[in-house]
Amino acid sequence: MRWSSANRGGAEMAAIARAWGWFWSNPWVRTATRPPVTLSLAFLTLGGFLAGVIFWGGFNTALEATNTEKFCTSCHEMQANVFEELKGTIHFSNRSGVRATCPDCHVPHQWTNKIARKMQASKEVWGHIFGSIDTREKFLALRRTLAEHEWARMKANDSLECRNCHSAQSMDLSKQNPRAAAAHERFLFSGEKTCIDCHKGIAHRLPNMQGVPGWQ
Amino acid sequence: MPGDVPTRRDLITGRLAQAPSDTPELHVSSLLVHARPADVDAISAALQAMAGVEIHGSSAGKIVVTLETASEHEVVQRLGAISELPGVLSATLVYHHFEPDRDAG
Amino acid sequence: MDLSRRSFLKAQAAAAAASVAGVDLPAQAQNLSAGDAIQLKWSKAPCRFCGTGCGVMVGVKDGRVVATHGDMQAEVNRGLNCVKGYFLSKIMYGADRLTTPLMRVRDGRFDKSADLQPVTWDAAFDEMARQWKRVLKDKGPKAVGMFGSGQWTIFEGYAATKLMRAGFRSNNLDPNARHCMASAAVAFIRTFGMDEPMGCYDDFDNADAFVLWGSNMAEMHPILWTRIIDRRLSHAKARIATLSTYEHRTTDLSDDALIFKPGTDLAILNFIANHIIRTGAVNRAFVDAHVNFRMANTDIGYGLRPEHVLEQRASHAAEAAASQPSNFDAYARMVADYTVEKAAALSGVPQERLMALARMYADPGTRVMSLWTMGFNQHVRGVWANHLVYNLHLLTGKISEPGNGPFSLTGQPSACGTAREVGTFAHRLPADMQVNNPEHRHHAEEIWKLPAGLLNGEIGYHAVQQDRMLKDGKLNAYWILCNNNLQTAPNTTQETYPGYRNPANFVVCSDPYPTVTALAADVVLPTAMWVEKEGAYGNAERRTHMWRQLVSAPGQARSDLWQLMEFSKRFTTEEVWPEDVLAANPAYKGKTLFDVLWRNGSVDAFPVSQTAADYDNAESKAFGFYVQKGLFEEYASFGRGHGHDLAPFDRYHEVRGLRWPVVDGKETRWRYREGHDPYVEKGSGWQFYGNGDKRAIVMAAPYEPPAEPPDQDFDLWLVTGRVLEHWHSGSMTMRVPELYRAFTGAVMFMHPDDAQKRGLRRGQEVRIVSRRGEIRSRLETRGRNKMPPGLVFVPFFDASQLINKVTLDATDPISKQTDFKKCAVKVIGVATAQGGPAGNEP
Amino acid sequence: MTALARCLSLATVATLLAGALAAQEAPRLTGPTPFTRETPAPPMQRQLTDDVRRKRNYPDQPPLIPHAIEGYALDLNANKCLSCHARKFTEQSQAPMISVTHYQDRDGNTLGGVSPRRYSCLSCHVPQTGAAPLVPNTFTDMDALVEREPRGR
Repeated sequence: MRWSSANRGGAEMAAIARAWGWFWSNPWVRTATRPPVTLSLAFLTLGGFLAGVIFWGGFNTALEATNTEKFCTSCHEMQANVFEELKGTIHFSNRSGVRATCPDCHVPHQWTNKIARKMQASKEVWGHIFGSIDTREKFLALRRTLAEHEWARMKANDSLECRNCHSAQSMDLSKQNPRAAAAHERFLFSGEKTCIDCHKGIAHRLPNMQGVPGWQ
Repeated sequence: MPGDVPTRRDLITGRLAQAPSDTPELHVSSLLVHARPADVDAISAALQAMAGVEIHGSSAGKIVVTLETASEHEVVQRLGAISELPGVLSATLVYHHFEPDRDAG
Repeated sequence: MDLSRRSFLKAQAAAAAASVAGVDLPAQAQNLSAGDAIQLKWSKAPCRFCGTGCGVMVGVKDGRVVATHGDMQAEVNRGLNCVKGYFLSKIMYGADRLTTPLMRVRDGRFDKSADLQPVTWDAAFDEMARQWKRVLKDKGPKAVGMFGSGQWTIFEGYAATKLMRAGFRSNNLDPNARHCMASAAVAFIRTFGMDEPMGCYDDFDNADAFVLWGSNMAEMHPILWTRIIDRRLSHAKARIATLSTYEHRTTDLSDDALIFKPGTDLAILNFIANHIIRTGAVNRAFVDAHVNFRMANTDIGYGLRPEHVLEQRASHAAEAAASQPSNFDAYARMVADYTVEKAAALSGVPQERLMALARMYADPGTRVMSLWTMGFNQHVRGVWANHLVYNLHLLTGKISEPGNGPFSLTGQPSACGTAREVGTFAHRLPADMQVNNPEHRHHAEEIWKLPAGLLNGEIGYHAVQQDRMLKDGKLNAYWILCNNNLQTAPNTTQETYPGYRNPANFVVCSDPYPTVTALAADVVLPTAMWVEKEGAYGNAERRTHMWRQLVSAPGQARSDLWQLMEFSKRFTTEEVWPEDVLAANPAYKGKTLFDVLWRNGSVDAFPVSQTAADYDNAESKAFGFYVQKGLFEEYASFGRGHGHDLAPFDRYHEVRGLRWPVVDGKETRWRYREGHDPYVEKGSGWQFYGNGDKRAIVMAAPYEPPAEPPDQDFDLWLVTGRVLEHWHSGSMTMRVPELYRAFTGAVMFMHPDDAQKRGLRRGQEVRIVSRRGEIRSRLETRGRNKMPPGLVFVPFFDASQLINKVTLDATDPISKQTDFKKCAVKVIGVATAQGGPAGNEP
Repeated sequence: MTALARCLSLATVATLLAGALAAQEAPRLTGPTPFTRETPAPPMQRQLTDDVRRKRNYPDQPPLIPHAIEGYALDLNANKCLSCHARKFTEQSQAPMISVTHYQDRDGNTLGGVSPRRYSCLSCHVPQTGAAPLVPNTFTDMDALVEREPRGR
């Protein structure tokens, strides 16, 4: 510093010093930097909280905006492939009209997991920008990998997103057909398997299943 | 072991495990056995000695055989055993039917 | 389980194995513990449904069919049947089988406005004969007509063609096969000089690439599809590409599904030809030696009534079939216009996928089999579409050899055997001969032992034209046999039904069941079906396949063959033939048509004693000679020595069919190819001997748009077709409870977005409306067919949802085959029909 | 005309009329009368999913599917049917195993796995709705014919 200021011209140094002096002599600055004497601690806390709400709310609103089917299907890759396939399934239309949207199955409801998933999703945005699945062929070629990610995630969280709607505790076996009831009793209630182990490909078409356990 | 594709050898040696079933079943099947004409008599005798096997007729080295078994597994076993009889050129399954066997239950 | 059931099962098992081996079981071995009680009599027959021609074994007990299964010995299917074939046992046993003739009678006399009442055969035939004679006397042969079938046996088709052309001297005979494969038949003759495919089903076991053009084989030809899937899954190189206007079970199992906009297949085909030429993939040696080039007339209209604005506007509507000689360079210039960019823009298929398809055809190391059905044939440019696919095979020389070739599939069990080979089309005679060729007529008169000059040279009314002429009152005595045309013809409310109920017309319908058509007719004749008669069918690979009569028809039902022959007894030659012909040939005077057509020394050449001892034969017993054998041998004499050789009659009862030409007892698998076809000379390689110079024709034809594209008022394409479980018009399959429950009534398949846009949801009742009519159906957005936006699919098998009230009667102007795949409709919810589409939440 | 024939024919007409009356909503076999009348479309039928095996009409008939198959994959990537009915999965699924004939090729040779020609399960095996048949089918079960006759031994 010293070395650098020594090399500067005298006039320049003087100008900086003048500006500095003016800043600190300004009454507004002096008021602002003086410790509060009239504002209450409550006011300050609340103000800080409000600011936080505005910031946090904005963040979450933005987050939630990305958490809608409309956002998911705003890019061609989702619209033309996976969303198109969803339209022919029971998770899109069914007798009671309760339907699942993309985030219901693919975004965890719990906050930390959601953030983790959103950070993963940045890779999807990257993929969109760089066109890694911008044709049907490229998508089909990658489908097994993409599906495996989702299977692994759901296996790891014990099919959490399925269970948000389909609680094993709330299942009435007398309302299920005998085959389903037997399978649920044997594999689901015993904890031997989780939903995704058997219910793959229920909302989208399957990739090549060669080598996937349970498939021919 | 489940998950593996059964090999031809598994089929021939009858190592295809049958899923346990609660209801007993009757499996009726028929085979066409091609044999060297000279060996037909010896083969027929060997066939008659096998459980559940019945010969219905033969002509020019072709023997029509029915099998009565309790499982699919046994069908395959018998088919394998018959193929391995000396003089047998081939044994082909032509017809297979099964239904619950209430008597056996 | 009781002992008899056990024994019964074993006896059945043993019989199955014995039939495969050709081993006769000794009597004591058959007589198992339960004795004769459990014996079934097993006999072979072809399936009653599609053109695949699967072999089935039919088990009969106490005069009833009690079981059917796939015939292990039949080369076509080797033991497999589709679900329809497995339920053949039940098709004859619908409780509403017709068992007596019905006629509209009031106060003991025929009255067109009365209801149908049971009458005797004599009463029905007497009234029919009275009407036929009245019409023939008043208006001549042009006013009588017959609408036949690709489900007729060969004998029935042959008897019909003789009765109509020689008896009534009218060529107003057309089969329902006109709706089904006329485009393929016409294009085969225009290209190769002879009808029907050069290859056969053995191609399935040899091809590397299967390209399906407008064919949903997984549902429509399921057993052939098993052969393709077998090849696909067991041969590493095998690939399947399917071109269609929507996704279905076949595209599910295809490596590539190219979904194109209706009608633009023509542009894709020309693009592939262009690619082959540009990349130097033309097989010059083959083209130079075996191909001629022609340029088709363009702007040929849409086969509508001549006063229709589209016909008025078309410059070549009157000369649609004409073409001019051309050459390779002119052809190459014409297709040069079809770049990949243009094809992609027209069709909506991405460029890279069009390129992949084109490379498949162009690669000399890939054996390509092209297959098509109704997507190509029911097309206002169906003949062109057929030409354009032949062009690809001819340019590359990929034809007439194992695994290489174009192959047209057929929808009816004897579309080839009866409709085409026998020649029941309005312009044809047996063995590919034409009615407007004097030499051909002369040849037919000789074989039929008829006076020279008797046959009429004027081409008759084709299927759609028959309906128009009935409506216009120009065709007045009309007999419909073995089809349900009021359900399956296009634009029925406007063009078909009015003709049937026109007071000037007398309409007869022969059918086993009370169909839509039967109930609109004036006389209904109860018909024996399938194994209730001895029969023969010809399948899509030129295979002629025979069966015996296995059971008797119920009540007074009689086969179409008996009906046609018995009816001929009611006419004398003086009543129907011109005086000058009889004057020049007095020997024919005073005879009935029965005498001159069937008692002619060849049809009656074989005694009843030659019929099989252990099978009944109702027709032969009725007429006193072996009717089927006599008809077959006379018919076969048309083709023997002319490339249509058939084996002797009795041989067909021993084998599971033979593919013609059968020369020296050997069938032909690949026609036109040296080493496979005995008609091809040594050293020539290929000879397309149907044409005089033995060359095939590459026909240049452009893309032209469909007749009625969607617009603002009618904003959707309508495609009609079939489903796996129901065949023909559903009159048989809908009466089999298991098949009915498998696909319970027609639905309209639509894209979910199209449904949402209209405020509609799955299962909702909708109106499907065109400029011609409307029906009500239910909306389906899921299931086996996945529609692209802008296109709906409705099957036609359901008599309560007659989608042909909606379709357009536009035809290919050359083949006269209807385009059932392309017309414009709108879809409205029934509940909201009055107030317009209901609002919908976003 | 014989008395029997007249009976039959009257029965036919009666069946026709009864059929038309019973099915006023949807004359599914014969179409509307008159032809030009507009007919409502009956509601789509629900699939039977009770898992109860149906008796076969004859031993050669492929069994019907008594459960839902909507959305089941049957394409080059996956075959959902086999993931329960193939031999190796039947212990876990407790589903009926596909028959031995499905392990044979065209020529009858037994293979080490499901034959590719049997891959299109739905060509032969179909699910069912609960719809009542449109007309009775008078097909006679062979057992009924066998039992009618005196036993051999």
